Amino acid sequence: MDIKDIIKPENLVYSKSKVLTDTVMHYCPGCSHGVVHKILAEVIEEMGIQDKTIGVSPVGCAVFAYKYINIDWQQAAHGRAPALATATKRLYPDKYVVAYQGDGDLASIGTAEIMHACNRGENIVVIFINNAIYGMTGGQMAPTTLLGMKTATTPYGRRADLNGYPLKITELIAQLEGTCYVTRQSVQNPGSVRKAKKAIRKAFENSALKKGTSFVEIVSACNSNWKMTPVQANKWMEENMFPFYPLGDIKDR
Amino acid sequence: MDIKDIIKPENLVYSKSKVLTDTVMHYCPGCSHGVVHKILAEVIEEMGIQDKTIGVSPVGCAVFAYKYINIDWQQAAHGRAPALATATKRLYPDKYVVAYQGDGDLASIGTAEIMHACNRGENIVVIFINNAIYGMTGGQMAPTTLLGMKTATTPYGRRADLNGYPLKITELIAQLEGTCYVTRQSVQNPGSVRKAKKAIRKAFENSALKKGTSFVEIVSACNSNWKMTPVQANKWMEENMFPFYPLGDIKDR
Amino acid sequence: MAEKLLKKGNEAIALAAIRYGADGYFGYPITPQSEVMETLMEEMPWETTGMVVLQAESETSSINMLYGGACCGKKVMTSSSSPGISLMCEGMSYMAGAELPCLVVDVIRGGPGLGTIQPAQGDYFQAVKGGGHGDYKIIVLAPASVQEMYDFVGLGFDLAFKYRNPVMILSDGAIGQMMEKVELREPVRRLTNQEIAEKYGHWATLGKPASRNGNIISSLSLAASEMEAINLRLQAKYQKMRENEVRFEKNMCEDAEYMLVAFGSSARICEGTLEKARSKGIRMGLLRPITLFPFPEKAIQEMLSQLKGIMSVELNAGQMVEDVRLAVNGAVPVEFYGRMGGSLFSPEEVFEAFAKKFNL
Amino acid sequence: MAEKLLKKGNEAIALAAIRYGADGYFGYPITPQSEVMETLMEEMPWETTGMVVLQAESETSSINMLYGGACCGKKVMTSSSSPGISLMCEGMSYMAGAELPCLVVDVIRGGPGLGTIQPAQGDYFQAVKGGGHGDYKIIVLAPASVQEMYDFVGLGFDLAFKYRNPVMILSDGAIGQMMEKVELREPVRRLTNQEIAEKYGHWATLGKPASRNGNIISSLSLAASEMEAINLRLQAKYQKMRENEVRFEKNMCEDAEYMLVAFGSSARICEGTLEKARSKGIRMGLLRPITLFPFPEKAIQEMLSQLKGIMSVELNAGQMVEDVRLAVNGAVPVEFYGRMGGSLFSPEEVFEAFAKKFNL
Amino acid sequence: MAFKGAIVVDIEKCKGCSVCVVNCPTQTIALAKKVNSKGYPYSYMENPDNCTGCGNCATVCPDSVITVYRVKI
Amino acid sequence: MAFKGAIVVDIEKCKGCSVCVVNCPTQTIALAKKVNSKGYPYSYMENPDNCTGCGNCATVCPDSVITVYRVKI
Amino acid sequence: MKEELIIAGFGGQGVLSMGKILAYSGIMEDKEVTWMPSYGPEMRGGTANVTVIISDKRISSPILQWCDTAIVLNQQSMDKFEPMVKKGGLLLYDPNGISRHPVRKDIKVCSIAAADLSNRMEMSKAFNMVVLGAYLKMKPILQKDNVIKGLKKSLPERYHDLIPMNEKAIELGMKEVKEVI
Amino acid sequence: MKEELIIAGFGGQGVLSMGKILAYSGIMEDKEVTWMPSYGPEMRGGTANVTVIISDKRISSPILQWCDTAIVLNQQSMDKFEPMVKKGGLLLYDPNGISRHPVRKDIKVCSIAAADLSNRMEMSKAFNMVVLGAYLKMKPILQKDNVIKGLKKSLPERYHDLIPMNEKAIELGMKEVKEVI
Ligand SMILES: Cc1ncc(C[n+]2csc(CCOP(=O)(O)OP(=O)(O)O)c2C)c(N)n1
Ligand SMILES: Cc1ncc(C[n+]2csc(CCOP(=O)(O)OP(=O)(O)O)c2C)c(N)n1
Ligand code: SF4
Ligand code: SF4
Ligand code: SF4
Ligand code: SF4
Ligand code: SF4
Ligand code: SF4
Ligand SMILES: [Mg+2]
Ligand SMILES: [Mg+2]
Repeated sequence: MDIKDIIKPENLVYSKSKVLTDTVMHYCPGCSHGVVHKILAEVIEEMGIQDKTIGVSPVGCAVFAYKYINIDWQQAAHGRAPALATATKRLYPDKYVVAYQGDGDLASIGTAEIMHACNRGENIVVIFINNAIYGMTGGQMAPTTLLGMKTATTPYGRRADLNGYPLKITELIAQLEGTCYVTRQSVQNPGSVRKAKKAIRKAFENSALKKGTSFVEIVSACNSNWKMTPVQANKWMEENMFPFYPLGDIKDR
Repeated sequence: MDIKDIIKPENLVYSKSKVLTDTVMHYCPGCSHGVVHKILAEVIEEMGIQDKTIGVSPVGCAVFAYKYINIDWQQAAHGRAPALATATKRLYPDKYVVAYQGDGDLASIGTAEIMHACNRGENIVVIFINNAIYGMTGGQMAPTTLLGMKTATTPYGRRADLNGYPLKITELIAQLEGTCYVTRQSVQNPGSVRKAKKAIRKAFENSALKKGTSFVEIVSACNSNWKMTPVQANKWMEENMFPFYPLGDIKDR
Repeated sequence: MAEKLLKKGNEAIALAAIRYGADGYFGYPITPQSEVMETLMEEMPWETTGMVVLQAESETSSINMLYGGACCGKKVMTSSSSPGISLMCEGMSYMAGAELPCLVVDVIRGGPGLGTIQPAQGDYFQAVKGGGHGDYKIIVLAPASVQEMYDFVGLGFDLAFKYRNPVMILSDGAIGQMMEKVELREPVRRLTNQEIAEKYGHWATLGKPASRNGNIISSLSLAASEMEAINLRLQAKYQKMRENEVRFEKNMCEDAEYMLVAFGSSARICEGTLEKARSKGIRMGLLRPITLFPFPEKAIQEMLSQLKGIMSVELNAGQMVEDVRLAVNGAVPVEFYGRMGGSLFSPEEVFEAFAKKFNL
Repeated sequence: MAEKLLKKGNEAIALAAIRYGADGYFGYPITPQSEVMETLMEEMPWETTGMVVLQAESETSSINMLYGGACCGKKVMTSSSSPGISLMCEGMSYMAGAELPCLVVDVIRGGPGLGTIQPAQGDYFQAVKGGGHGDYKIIVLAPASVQEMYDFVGLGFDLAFKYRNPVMILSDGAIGQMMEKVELREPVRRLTNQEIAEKYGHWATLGKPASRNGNIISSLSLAASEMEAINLRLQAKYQKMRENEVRFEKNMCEDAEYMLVAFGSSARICEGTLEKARSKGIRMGLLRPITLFPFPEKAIQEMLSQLKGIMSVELNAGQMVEDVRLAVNGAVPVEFYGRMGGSLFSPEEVFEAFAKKFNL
Repeated sequence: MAFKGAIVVDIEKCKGCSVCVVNCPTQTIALAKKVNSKGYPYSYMENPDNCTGCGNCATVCPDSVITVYRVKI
Repeated sequence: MAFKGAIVVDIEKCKGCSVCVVNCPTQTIALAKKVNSKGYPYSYMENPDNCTGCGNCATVCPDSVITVYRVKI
Repeated sequence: MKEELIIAGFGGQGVLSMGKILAYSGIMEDKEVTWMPSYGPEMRGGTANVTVIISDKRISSPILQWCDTAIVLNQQSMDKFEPMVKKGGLLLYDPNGISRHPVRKDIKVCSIAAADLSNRMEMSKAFNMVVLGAYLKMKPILQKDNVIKGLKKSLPERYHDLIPMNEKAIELGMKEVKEVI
Repeated sequence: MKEELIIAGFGGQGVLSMGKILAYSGIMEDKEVTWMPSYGPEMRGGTANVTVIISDKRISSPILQWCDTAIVLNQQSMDKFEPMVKKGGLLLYDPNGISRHPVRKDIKVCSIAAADLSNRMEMSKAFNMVVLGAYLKMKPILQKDNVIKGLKKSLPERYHDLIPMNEKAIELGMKEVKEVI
């Protein structure tokens, strides 16, 4: 069978979500952010809530999420996305509000904001991209950086005594009364992408049910700052990140 | 036997710690802060470390701790005591550094600072006065305020949907890799005072052993803002706070 | 006639917020303004007008809640006092940069640092020159009575939305804590979501209808040329404010040879000084800037030909006096009298200082 | 002669910190200054001089770590860029209020808000008029070369301890990112704890010896009269700074009829303008304030009799120009030229603006 | 072994909170009818004979105003 | 039931990350030797006959540049 | 008419609410009023005072250097405010707890044993109303029924049943106030 | 002597380090130098450029409106920097990936197929050194041994074994650069 006979509209099984814009993403080749953007857009498209979703983008590589996902967006100050999302959701309880944050943004400078939004049980969705590094500013240590990992501010590897321990903030968040769903996912292969997408969908559904805060961590790769190829980075992630940040639901109620 | 025969220097069994100054404390009658100050001073006296201890006082009723305990003190900005303590201890690893904080200070505005100091495992002592209210500013809701509890900003009682849930920050802190000792105590009767004092002593000893951060919560009463007599307040605390904030060691290693 | 109540300035702010149709208040306790949130919580407006009132975990969070709420075209506000306002500097700069409307009330206390809880005006520079980074301006209203505390909530929201810009009510502990008669104005109802969509739907984040692409609220622009264009647009807006929004009050200025310039509680006290001076036959006037930005420089300049001297009277080390001097540009002597750290002056004390500076 | 290296301004700050005997650096990454901490981490000074280098969880935390470190009489510093500095406003006010020495480096980027990462000078007001609350001043040094980035670390620490006051190096992305030749000065070793106790033991929190009562570092004073006394002491100190610490550089001012006033990278660019003007026979001079507070107002005033006009040239919407005007007080026309949001001007462009403003 | 005790209250610093009163196992202490210069009724040994010098009152006193003496009897 | 598939890559937007390459279960995809105008080698069906249209490549592509077609055979 | 008044005592003696009732009473007579507390030490105990001004005309400064009347309810306040009373003005005090009695001769000094009286009459909660009555007797600047109206306005509805008791206390104060010679 | 130079290309082509080596070489000859990058978009990919000035005298502005030389390594940079070269100045470019070749006639235009050459010689990491060689051939403002010294100074010690390869690349560039007519 000739390729031309296959490539026909009626045979189409997968194409880019209509909720994504045509703008080329500024992300490095192979960056996990792109995959997460895609499944987020797909969930919004599939749920038919493009007109009801308000995104809050962080300061971090995902700052420009607003260029790629065609919904209304607020660009938050570093670490404060949960505060914006809180007000937005309280003022528009019928909209879907999603805060998208990196690990520096969420787990370092924004620790107070995320903990308290989750503890108040704001009916929002939080997507937490944990790539164990500060991507946008050029690869400094993040709270989630593993011990021994080399970064621009731990050039000889993270040491607990000098730089503190890697922080499992997701486990802490799961213990807050206000969260209804806390899960850790990844997007490095087709299976994990599909699971992550399901998790995001569930998070949005929870929001409509006013069950509290849904928190989806995506263990991610930042190949540029890890100084690896995208394929190596995904592998390194599986071998080194997953043991410390095990995947799966942590809380679901 | 006549009283005069008893009241003689050789029969002295208890007197005010020499580490306490003679200044009358500004605290309301019966306030738990006074008791904690006393046992803190006693521990410092008994360990003979008055010349090696640096205190960090918060913004809160304990802001003036520096007037009452005769050691060197730094008065921190609201919520930031752990940051001051971190730098102090790193610059003087051989001193004892104790941060004294209220629940608004530590668990609300200062969430990021306490979580990260504990996660870095700074070899400091943290004393956390949880009286479920903002004492100094006149009785507003604290993160630790119980559901249903009336405060100046929850005049009809705290409601989870409007005001969020009471936050058990001590349990979260116990999960941070950097903490070596996390305990919850109280000071409403002689037995509890003695236990709390032991806990504080242990915390200081850990600091010398460089085991990481020691965190001592004291469930406390703020009779003024709870609008009770001191005796009623202590009772109310036992009946209402202890079930939600159970006493005892949470982590000890 | 509307009912007259006896209220603290802080309480008036809260009552006004509800009656001027505010959609959300987000704040954190701090003396001497905690009554604002306390009064709101007591009034439970969420059960009546639907207004949201939330105690945030910090001032940093409060201002960013305003950011989120303002993105949605809602009337949002916060209140705090000096140290709390300092924690909002980044957020204020973001909101100005993203052109978002909001109302921030600063009930100043004595600084610097933890300072004191007594009234002061030491945050003039912070409010007017910009505590946050970058070239931005916010409209600053300085009430001198409890009634103005009430009224400026309405005015503040109007200006905030007119210019899509933060507005600050710069008050102090004296006016926040003082009780006076206050007349409640005719209530203004909250806009419906439908009305907001119609008025602000072209920029606000309300959920993207099929008819347009996503609205984006951002203060970021990596290309310097774009960022410069944004700055030029902002500066043009500030220029419009200078042209259209200057507010001030002149008191016995017609025949004045000397003029005091004072705002807020200082101006209040200076009214007493004025009486005193007049009773001694000194032709004194008082100019009270109501907007600190935009500053009434023309109003001052118009007086210059008749004046022998000006004294700026402030509860600080001399801040507004710089704007007075910039307006006067050397034409007449400009003196300063102030006290700091929560100490107030009396009308008599101001008069003595004035008499001394001008050898009268 | 000392070795000459090719270094970025940011790297020079880091190298200088180690060589001027800094005890601690506490910071948080932000472009365009992240190289400061990165270079320090690469150098591992904790293994050599014993200097502590710590990545804090935020700028808010960084500045409060400085507060703690400064309480101990240690030489502590941080660096950041505009939004990060805004988050430090409360802490700066506290440190000024508690009279604590520290060094803060602001490598300005274009604002407001998240803005851009390109160089700008839009934080002049924030640095000089006080981003934080209350009447306080910090000494502000404006380097115009990589060598000055290096040298001002030493100068900054000296001034900070001389006055027990925060000192800021106000730089920008251009100087932070630019590489130039830099000569490493003779290293100054860190003070021992013993030396610190001798020098600062009367105020610092080092642990209370039996011989004295506890030292207390605080910016709080509930009594207004006490707080006023503190403020008076602070103001007297700032006055001393004005008298003793003004620094500036005059370039071809002897016979100047026109003068540019510019700091930092703007001044650098204006040197080109100066050449251009002189080549056209225009008697132009350039005054470069090195200290922005205290501002070289006398230096400007001394020039007035020979000048026909002044132009303040800044990478902002016009901030320092206010201080120039306050100094000039109407004596000669003061014009302004600036660009914003990360856009730089060229020497030629400045010349054209100048020629136009003064009809030359 | 039995003890006899006595306490001395720094009357001017006592704030009359009653915490010592309720924590004395022997009902030794009561609040005075009179107030000190700060306006607080102060604590005193109403039943001095009861006191065993156990120190409980001093342990709980928030203002550290109680000194305790004890003798073996 | 068997499928045959084909993919279309938006060459100009492909960044040559290879993530699709390693996630294709049928080794259909490879990176081109040539680069696009951004300087990236782009992905293409090196072995088009292998493709089953499973969509894995598109699922993992960070830049959403792959469109997938499939027919039953 | 313009009355500038300072009321001072311990926190908890009802100083602030007495001032508030007076100010509200002024409003009932359509006068201008200001009420300015020595506000909250973010701190416990200690003294409290309030400045109330009631005037026919616009009030300029709400703070005072001198006052027409000082009502003084503890020793610290006596020390602080006795000197502030204008020549010919009024100093009203409760002798309970006062160790150093007023010395000035150029002012009118009155005393009201309000603590004692209100205790004895078992209405210690209305202590400040006894003082208020004494004040109104000496300075009848406001009509009593307007004061009752002011009282009503300043009390939350749920306490309105206490009004008769407060009225009685005011009357008691009016009756028992004494000029000290 | 004063040389004002812009080097521009994709991130990753070694544009910044080429500039750094040049600047360090200038220092070796005791000249004044500035090196000013188009610094980091907090953002990935895209173009990078650096302005290097080498001069006998103090350098005023480190940024340029016009330059003596532009070294251009991709199309975007060609579009942006060709117009900035001063009359009589030099434009050096690698034709690889260039679709629109330079058009100006009032400047000297040279080309160096550095990508191609370095790939063929299996030293693609030294691509930028080939370009540097070409530049130095056309503008011999610095002595080659000073350039090697500059190279040493700007490379961390651990890479010093790469110096011979880099030197070879420089020589290759010197040899292969062509003037475009
Ligand atoms: C107040 C403030 N501090 C610092 C920065 C600089 N900054 C920008 S992004 C970032 C960290 C980004 O890391 P992360 O949140 O992990 O996101 P990633 O880029 O890795 O996705 C920082 C520190 C800033 N913009 N604002
Ligand atoms: C930045 C800032 N925000 C708010 C305040 C006001 N403030 C002073 S103390 C306090 C809370 C005190 O409560 P807590 O920490 O629980 O201590 P407590 O008084 O109950 O012991 C607040 C909000 C402040 N001083 N600074
Ligand atoms: S720097 Fe890292 S996180 Fe950022 S776009 Fe590149 S790979 Fe992704
Ligand atoms: S207000 Fe509460 S916490 Fe503060 S001193 Fe009084 S009882 Fe203690
Ligand atoms: S516990 Fe102390 S302060 Fe309280 S009543 Fe007893 S002695 Fe007095
Ligand atoms: S020492 Fe013991 S017995 Fe004596 S008064 Fe105190 S508590 Fe009571
Ligand atoms: S995964 Fe996408 S971007 Fe990456 S090589 Fe394949 S098609 Fe190209
Ligand atoms: S659709 Fe499946 S088989 Fe076809 S190229 Fe993609 S991954 Fe391979
Ligand atoms: Mg990250
Ligand atoms: Mg508390």
